[in-house]
Amino acid sequence: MSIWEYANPVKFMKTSSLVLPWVTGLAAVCLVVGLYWGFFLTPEAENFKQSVKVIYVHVPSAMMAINIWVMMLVTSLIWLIRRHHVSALAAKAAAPIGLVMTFIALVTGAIWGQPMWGTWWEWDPRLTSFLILFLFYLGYIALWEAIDNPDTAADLTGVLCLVGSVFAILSRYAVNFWNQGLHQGATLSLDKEENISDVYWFPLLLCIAGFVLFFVALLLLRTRTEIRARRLKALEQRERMA
Amino acid sequence: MIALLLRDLRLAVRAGGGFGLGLAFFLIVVTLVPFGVGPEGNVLARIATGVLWLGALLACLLSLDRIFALDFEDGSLDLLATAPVPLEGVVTIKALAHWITTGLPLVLAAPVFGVLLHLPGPAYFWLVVSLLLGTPALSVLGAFGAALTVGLKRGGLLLSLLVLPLYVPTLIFGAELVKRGASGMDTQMPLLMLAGITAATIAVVPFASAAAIRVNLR
Amino acid sequence: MIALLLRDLRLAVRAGGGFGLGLAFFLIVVTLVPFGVGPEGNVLARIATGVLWLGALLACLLSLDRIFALDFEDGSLDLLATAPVPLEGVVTIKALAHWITTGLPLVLAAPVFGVLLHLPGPAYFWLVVSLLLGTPALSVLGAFGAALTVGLKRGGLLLSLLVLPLYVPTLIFGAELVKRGASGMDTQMPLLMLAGITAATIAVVPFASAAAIRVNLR
Amino acid sequence: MTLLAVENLTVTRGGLPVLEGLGFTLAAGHALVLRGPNGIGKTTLLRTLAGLQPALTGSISIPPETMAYAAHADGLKSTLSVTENLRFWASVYGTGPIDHALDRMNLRQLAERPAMSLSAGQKRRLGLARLLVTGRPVWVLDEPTVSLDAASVALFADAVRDHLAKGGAALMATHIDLGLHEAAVLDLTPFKALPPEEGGYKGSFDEAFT
Amino acid sequence: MTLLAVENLTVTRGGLPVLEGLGFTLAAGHALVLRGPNGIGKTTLLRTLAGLQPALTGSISIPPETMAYAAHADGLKSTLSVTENLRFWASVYGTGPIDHALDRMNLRQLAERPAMSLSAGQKRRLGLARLLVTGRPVWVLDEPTVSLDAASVALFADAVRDHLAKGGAALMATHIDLGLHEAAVLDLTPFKALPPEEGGYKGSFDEAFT
Ligand code: HEM
Ligand SMILES: Nc1ncnc2c1ncn2[C@@H]1O[C@H](COP(=O)(O)OP(=O)(O)OP(=O)(O)O)[C@@H](O)[C@H]1O
Ligand SMILES: Nc1ncnc2c1ncn2[C@@H]1O[C@H](COP(=O)(O)OP(=O)(O)OP(=O)(O)O)[C@@H](O)[C@H]1O
Ligand SMILES: [Mg+2]
Ligand SMILES: [Mg+2]
Repeated sequence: MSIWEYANPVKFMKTSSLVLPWVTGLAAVCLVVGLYWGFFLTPEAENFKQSVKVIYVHVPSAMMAINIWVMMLVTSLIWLIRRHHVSALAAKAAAPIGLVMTFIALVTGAIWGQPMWGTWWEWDPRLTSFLILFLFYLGYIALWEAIDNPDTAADLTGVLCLVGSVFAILSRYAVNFWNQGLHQGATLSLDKEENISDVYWFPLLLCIAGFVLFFVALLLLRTRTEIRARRLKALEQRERMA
Repeated sequence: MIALLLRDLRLAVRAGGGFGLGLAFFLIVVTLVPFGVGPEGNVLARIATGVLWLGALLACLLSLDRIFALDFEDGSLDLLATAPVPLEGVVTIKALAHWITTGLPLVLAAPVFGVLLHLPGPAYFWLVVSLLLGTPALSVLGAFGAALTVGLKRGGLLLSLLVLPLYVPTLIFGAELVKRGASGMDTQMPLLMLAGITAATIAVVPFASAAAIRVNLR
Repeated sequence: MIALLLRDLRLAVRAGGGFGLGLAFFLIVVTLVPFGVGPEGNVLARIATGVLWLGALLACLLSLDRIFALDFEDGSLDLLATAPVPLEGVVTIKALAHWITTGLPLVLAAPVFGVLLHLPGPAYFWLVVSLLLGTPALSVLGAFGAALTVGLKRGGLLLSLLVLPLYVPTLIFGAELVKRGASGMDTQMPLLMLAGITAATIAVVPFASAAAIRVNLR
Repeated sequence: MTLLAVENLTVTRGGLPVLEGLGFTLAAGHALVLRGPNGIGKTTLLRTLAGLQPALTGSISIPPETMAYAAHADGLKSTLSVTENLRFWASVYGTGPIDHALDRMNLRQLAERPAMSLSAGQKRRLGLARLLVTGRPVWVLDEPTVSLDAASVALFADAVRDHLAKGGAALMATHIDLGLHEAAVLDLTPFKALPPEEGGYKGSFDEAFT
Repeated sequence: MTLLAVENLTVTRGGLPVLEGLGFTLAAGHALVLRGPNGIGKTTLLRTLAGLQPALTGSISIPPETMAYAAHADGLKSTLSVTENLRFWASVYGTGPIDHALDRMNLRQLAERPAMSLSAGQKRRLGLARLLVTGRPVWVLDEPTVSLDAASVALFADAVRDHLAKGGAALMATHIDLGLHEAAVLDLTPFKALPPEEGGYKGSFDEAFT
């Protein structure tokens, strides 16, 4: 049995209906526990004050924003090479979630930036590259919306995702070069000294896990919806032929 | 007439986005400016009003050529011209549809973009007011340019060329209004001028546009 | 291939202007900026590079949708796709024609517009170099966006939305090159990056564009 | 009752007369088919009658708001469905329901399809249905049956016959045989504009410049 | 010599099969006219043959670089003159002079006119002249005679006859009688795709999704 079997819509529907409740439940548990822990059971950091709590939404959503694009890149490639429809539909289903994640990261960042840097917005490389990522998501979704034929749309958005990814990476690099920035570096890496203390670290991990699971649940749900929409379309077409 | 408005709005929505795309373009212009001029907050704040007005103007401009071009290409414009509706009305309605899909969303979203450019606090209110007053004129003037160039292949650039000078007064008074408003100076003069320009434009220009279309069809 | 290039250039010229219109649009953007941000010389000088690059970019953008749209509408694109020329070649040639009619004139005229914006002295040379290196990438990427949206009605705005983020690296390195050059800093790194991006874009993106056109035609 | 009267008409295209000295009348219940080789000026004539371009000389008399014009292009919106397209024109012309037109042109089954997914002939049928919803008595049609198969041509001929029976009139340019035997035929070849040397129209403009 | 062989072909439009189980061959010196009511799938079939869209099943065999395709739209540039339009296609196809095509389609007198100032039928003649300059042996034509008057249709029929005599082949979809008596006729009605329940093509895609 190969993994490609799940590219068959019927098989996918069956499996996903089994998996979905578990993932959803787990995501809910992680999120509720993680957020409650983070928001109410952690002390205030001295130089961050209350505002440190934003981290429990900000970091997971920021990570998801990037990872969802990577996932879309992979599924687009699978579609372009092996032409599994579920793969293309999964990419389509993921994009709006990614857009919302990017948006959440931007908004929580802005909310955080106000007390920390004294400004809602700064043209910092991190922030800027997220804005560009936001634009890529927008363009990608707009292209899906603008094309009627699902296969055509899948092909074109796939190509866009490929080219876009290369340029997103390029932009990230270019932006770094262009401005030094205020945003902290990756403090989650385990070997760094400036790692945040464990008090914040564990609830954060839980939140991140919660966001990942939440994304998987949403993705399964939305892909199932897309497949149903597709099925409806196929049935309508048959109706017309008859 | 209502039917035409509804049709145009529906077409805009079906064409993928309608409201969203103008906004997205605006967002992009605003994003690109710091890449060009550098990320320093004080420089950006200094030019924010101008950039936002220019962005609105360009977002408007980019969507202009479609006001009549599609209807011309598929022959609807011929048919509308022979239908029992005054061509002046058609022109006005089409400009209105353009404003609803492009201008209005910009007005609503401008404050958000203001944040990106470090727009100073008191300027937000005046930015919205000036855009609300000014953008209808942009759509109506744009419809005039589109009417002049309908049927010309590659009208896009020519259209911009014709329309941009017409936009200058609106731009000047719009930017001036925000500047004065933000610095607490007297705003009456640019406010009146802006409102006057828009009102006069809406009242008069559609006749010129209709005439231009008639000429272009024959 | 040469025939296609000549045809496209001839069409651009016949369509009224060709070379002139991109320039004129550039001129107008450059003229509108002082109206938007105010006429102070030092502010203008500060943002001149950015404005010139942005102007070039927008002038480019405005003319993009015509790269394939006209050929699609009148059926030539179908016929070209069945003709004995590789579609990748067609795409490249069309991008080249776009660059010759839009990018090249901008490169040549940019120093003149620099004067209008009080561009500081040493920046002129670097402005021309950066535009010369960067604008071909803009045309090729634009052709990619045009290929993605060919056949979609009202592709204009969607096209801008897709293409503008792709322009970001070029814009950043282009503006940076001028900035460094003008202030006597080391220019090697942005120069190499700009040249590298353009070369890689020209080498790779046409394949993606040709694939997109094939998909759009079927 | 005369619905359309044309007298001594000269029509131009690109500043050049193409047809001159044209005169005819069209009464209620009658149809007139314009014939003539490619490029003789049928399209130009019909556009002039529809008021889209000015005539050089002569007069066109037609009661106001009685004409429905259909050009080479159908004016369909490809993203709107068949019904939406027709409804739009019905409300522009202030006429009511469109069911009749849908049935008449055999478009029932396609009613919810976007116009873009129709074949060439199906689009043309939709274009003709538009004509029916205008509710106008005088039809001015430019090659209405292009791309239509034989069955659809017959459908169209029936629609015209019906229209005439109800007191309408139709003027159409076509190259093929519509099977409309009751229609009069006007061959445009004799009206081809002559160069001024051979006695054609001499406008003040031409005189001044030559 | 067989120039075009089609076997068990299923063509789709909008993701839906429209014609299935189609097979025919076309030999040098022969012409085949496709017939069928509007919307049966002629355009779809011809586009598939021209390689513009993929076939769902079946095979199309044709020697490389032998086909010239002409669609509903002519692909003319309205600002270029008749000669310039033809010259462009001649150099794309790497063929020589265009005079022959101009004469053949009776375009000599219009040679210097911009395509935009031609009438519908004149444009169509120019589109057909383009076909002549390709120099390709297999013609695949979608309603080539739309808008043409009787004389021009005859002109076209002659051109096809000539082409066949020189060892070419032609496949065309049309609704009217071209007066090409030597051409075989293929009615597409029997090949209309059936819904899967009635034994039509069952793609893996459809199966998976319904
Ligand atoms: C809209 C603005 C912002 C965006 C788009 C943004 C983006 C990001 C991203 C992408 C990460 C994840 C980095 C990683 O895991 O590698 C992150 C983490 C983080 N951000 Fe932000 N950020 C924004 C604003 C802010 C502000 C204003 C602050 C506070 C001063 C802040 C503080 C942090 C911290 C402490 C982390 C966690 C450390 C880390 O994992 O790197 N961010 N942000
Ligand atoms: N801009 C122009 N300049 C000069 N002559 C023109 C111009 N436009 C059209 N003509 C000529 O005017 C004549 C009339 O064209 P028209 O389209 O009315 O012909 P038609 O009878 O409708 O032909 P068809 O049957 O081919 O549709 C044609 O000979 C055409 O070449
Ligand atoms: N996007 C689409 N979705 C569904 N069906 C479509 C789509 N596009 C076309 N069709 C249908 O496919 C069929 C084949 O169309 P095609 O254009 O090939 O017909 P045709 O034989 O060329 O007709 P005509 O003689 O009118 O030109 C038509 O019934 C059409 O309605
Ligand atoms: Mg005609
Ligand atoms: Mg067809």
